[in-house]
Amino acid sequence: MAGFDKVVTSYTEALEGLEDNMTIIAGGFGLCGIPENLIAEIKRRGTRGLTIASNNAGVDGKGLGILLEDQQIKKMIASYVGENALFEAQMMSGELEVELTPQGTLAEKMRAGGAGIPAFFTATGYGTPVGEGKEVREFNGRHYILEESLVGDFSIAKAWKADRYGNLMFRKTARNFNPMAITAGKIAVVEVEEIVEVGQLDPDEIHLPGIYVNRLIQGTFEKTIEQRTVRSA
Amino acid sequence: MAGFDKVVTSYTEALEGLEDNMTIIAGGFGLCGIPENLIAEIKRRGTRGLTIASNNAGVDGKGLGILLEDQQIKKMIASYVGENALFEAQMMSGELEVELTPQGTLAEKMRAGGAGIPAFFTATGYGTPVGEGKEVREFNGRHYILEESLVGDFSIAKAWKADRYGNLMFRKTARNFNPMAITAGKIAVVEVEEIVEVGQLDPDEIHLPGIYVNRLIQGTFEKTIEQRTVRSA
Amino acid sequence: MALTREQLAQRVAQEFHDGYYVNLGIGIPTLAANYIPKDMQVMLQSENGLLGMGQFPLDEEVDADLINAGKQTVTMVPGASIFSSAESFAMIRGGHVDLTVLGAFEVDCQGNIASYMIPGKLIKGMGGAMDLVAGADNIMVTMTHASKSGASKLLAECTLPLTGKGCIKRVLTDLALMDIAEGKFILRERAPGVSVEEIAKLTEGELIIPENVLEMTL
Amino acid sequence: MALTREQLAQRVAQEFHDGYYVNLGIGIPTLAANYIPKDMQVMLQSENGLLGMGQFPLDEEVDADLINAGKQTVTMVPGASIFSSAESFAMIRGGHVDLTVLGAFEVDCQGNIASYMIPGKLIKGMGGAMDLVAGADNIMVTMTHASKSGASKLLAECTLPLTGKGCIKRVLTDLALMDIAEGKFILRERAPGVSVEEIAKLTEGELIIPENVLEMTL
Repeated sequence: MAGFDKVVTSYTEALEGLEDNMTIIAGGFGLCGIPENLIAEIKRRGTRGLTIASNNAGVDGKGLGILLEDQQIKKMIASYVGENALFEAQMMSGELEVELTPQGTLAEKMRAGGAGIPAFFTATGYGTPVGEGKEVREFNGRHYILEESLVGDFSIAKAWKADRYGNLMFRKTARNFNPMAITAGKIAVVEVEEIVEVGQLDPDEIHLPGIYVNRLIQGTFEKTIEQRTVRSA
Repeated sequence: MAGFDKVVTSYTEALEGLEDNMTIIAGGFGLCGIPENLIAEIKRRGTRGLTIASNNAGVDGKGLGILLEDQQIKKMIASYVGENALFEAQMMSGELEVELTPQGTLAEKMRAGGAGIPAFFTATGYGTPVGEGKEVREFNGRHYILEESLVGDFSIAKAWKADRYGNLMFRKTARNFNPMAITAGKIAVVEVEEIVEVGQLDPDEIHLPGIYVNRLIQGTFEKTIEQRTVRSA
Repeated sequence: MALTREQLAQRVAQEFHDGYYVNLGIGIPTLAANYIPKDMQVMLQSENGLLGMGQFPLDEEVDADLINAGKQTVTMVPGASIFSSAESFAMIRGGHVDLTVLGAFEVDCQGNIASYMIPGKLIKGMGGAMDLVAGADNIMVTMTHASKSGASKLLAECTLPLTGKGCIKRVLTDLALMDIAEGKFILRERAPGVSVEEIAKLTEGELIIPENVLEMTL
Repeated sequence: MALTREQLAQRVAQEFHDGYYVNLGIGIPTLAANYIPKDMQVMLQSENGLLGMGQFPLDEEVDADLINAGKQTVTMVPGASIFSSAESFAMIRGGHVDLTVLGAFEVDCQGNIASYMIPGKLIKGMGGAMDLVAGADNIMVTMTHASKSGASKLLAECTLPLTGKGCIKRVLTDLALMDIAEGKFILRERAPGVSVEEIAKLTEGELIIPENVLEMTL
């Protein structure tokens, strides 16, 4: 690896330096656009005591759900944790700490973390359990609460296509939390379906510039569908 | 105009409802990617007492500079006002109120305005004249100041290509402030080089969704270059 | 007669206007998309990052990378756009979506809504609901008027943890359509065959009954 | 001998490392791009929304839509990307740019910098400079050591309005390279043929002179 070439060739190398009790920011929405192989590698490494910020915690046996099986996660920061019996059980028993965070606030906390903004005001959550203990301030007659940004020791994400410099394109709704998650990690690790040579992506069509990406790996993906819903012709 | 068709056919119609003493958020950086024809229409209308947020104020006789000639602008919110003698003169004489705002803070204030975030903390400007009178707070041992968001009665901007629904693509560094400016205007007016039929733009390649755009017009552009700098072969 | 799910969806669809960008929550709100009048264009926003959601895919069109906020496979209409979650909620929080329709457990006459949690029983999380109710000016809540045991869900004060405070102005139940203003429910329409008295009996919060309460037309 | 503009640019270029994303201010910093070693890759960020700025265009390549932060026409290198101003400053403010080099009127030994305004005389605005100095960990300021009349620009305390407070750790002048730490300038290198005494004489802020002060190699 020299210059701006971010490509690594093994998942072991991709997550080198990940240690117990670190914080990880993860992309994906449900099982859509999740970094499947990076999650599997975390399971393989057996890293424990993790704090993970991700919109969901996967489902039983899929996505981040597999890290619950060996209790590798200490704390989840998520907006929605349904569809996951093991998660609910660990949360109810107190084994797993959960910070429920509204979806838009979570996305903005990641963006702010990557953008050097330590805190912002939002109306979301004012007057609800989410606002408890947070500063309230009025602007133009409306109430807002102060939310702090999120940064991680690592971020793990999935994109569709990349060049070797880590310039990224996402595909359809697999984009979701991935761009912001990447910006919020001190070491941002991204897995993609295809790596192309530098110069092959149109600079106007890059969704996230490679400056945010530290390590890039090409993988193959299962892409499990949670709710396969079809119409008949 | 029905449904989501945002196209208007005259510049008069494009700025219908613009009145004296309104606030306008404008896209463009220097003379690059500026809404030339919308600015000309403001001059033609003779609207006065305007507050305009834009990174620059154009140059003498070009861009927003032409609105200074008849003193249509009451206040500029800008990061850089060099290259404009008339501007400096009106500022020095006190005819024109100027709120110098750091470029990144200005961009973020527009984005925040469009995104329903009334205020955010940034380290930019702490301990400088920009920070005077603003709340200071420490996060993780660093000092930050509180900046409020910007919204406008109108926003005026320029994009490259649009479909009739107002989905936008920008070209090269003419993107600059345009996407955020559009989101921050209650009535967002965008002029483009080309309007294509709905369905012709790839949903993954749209830079700004049409939901932010109220009126769309196709124009022709002078595209003045401020510093034509070339190398020899 | 209390409205069926399909009838609720039909009444929701009467809130649509040509050119509206609409976010429809899971369940009955989503069904309303089936009742968009033929001469009207409505564009559906899905908060996971899609504007211009289309119908469910044919079997051969299914794409794991194209889902809605309920994690169902969907399609895109011409003129659709894709964006990140941060952009999606910038759109929602910034008030750019014209209408939001979502379900709830309870609504009270202060405009508070509880929809995401039943302590000790159900903790699934709020997803995007808190952002949606805080961001939209124009929100319609759809729910049943009362529990199966007859306990009102239109309360003087919500008992469950709130999703949003003072943000709901319109509620559609299986019995009635009500506006909320100045700490009171105001009865606007009653379901066909449902009496004003029955609605009043099942509404715990203060209810204003104007002289003319229309019967819904579906 | 005081360094020439070209020599200053050469010394700036010694701060580059392979794989660095760098933002170069207008003037001498921009010249440093001409001295990137052949075996090293450096990518230039232009805060108006371009990462991967190339050389000036040939006459026939000139594109009004492709300029740098100094409003000059430029080109893009392979692997370049384009983004909005908000994204550009997210990148800068978030500390993702590895090195920022910019000019100044004054720097003091508290790490303060004044670069954008001379009250009553020059009010051009700060552009992106305040964001750049607040966002970067690694900043080098380039400037002349003293005014033409011999007044030091390396002060105990800046006299002009500040661009940033306590954010500058390294200053390159036409006479010397200095670090700033704990309220003091620390002399690291002297320009070829310039004596430590001369530098000390023209430095108003407290100056630490280590035993070994290297002569710059250019």
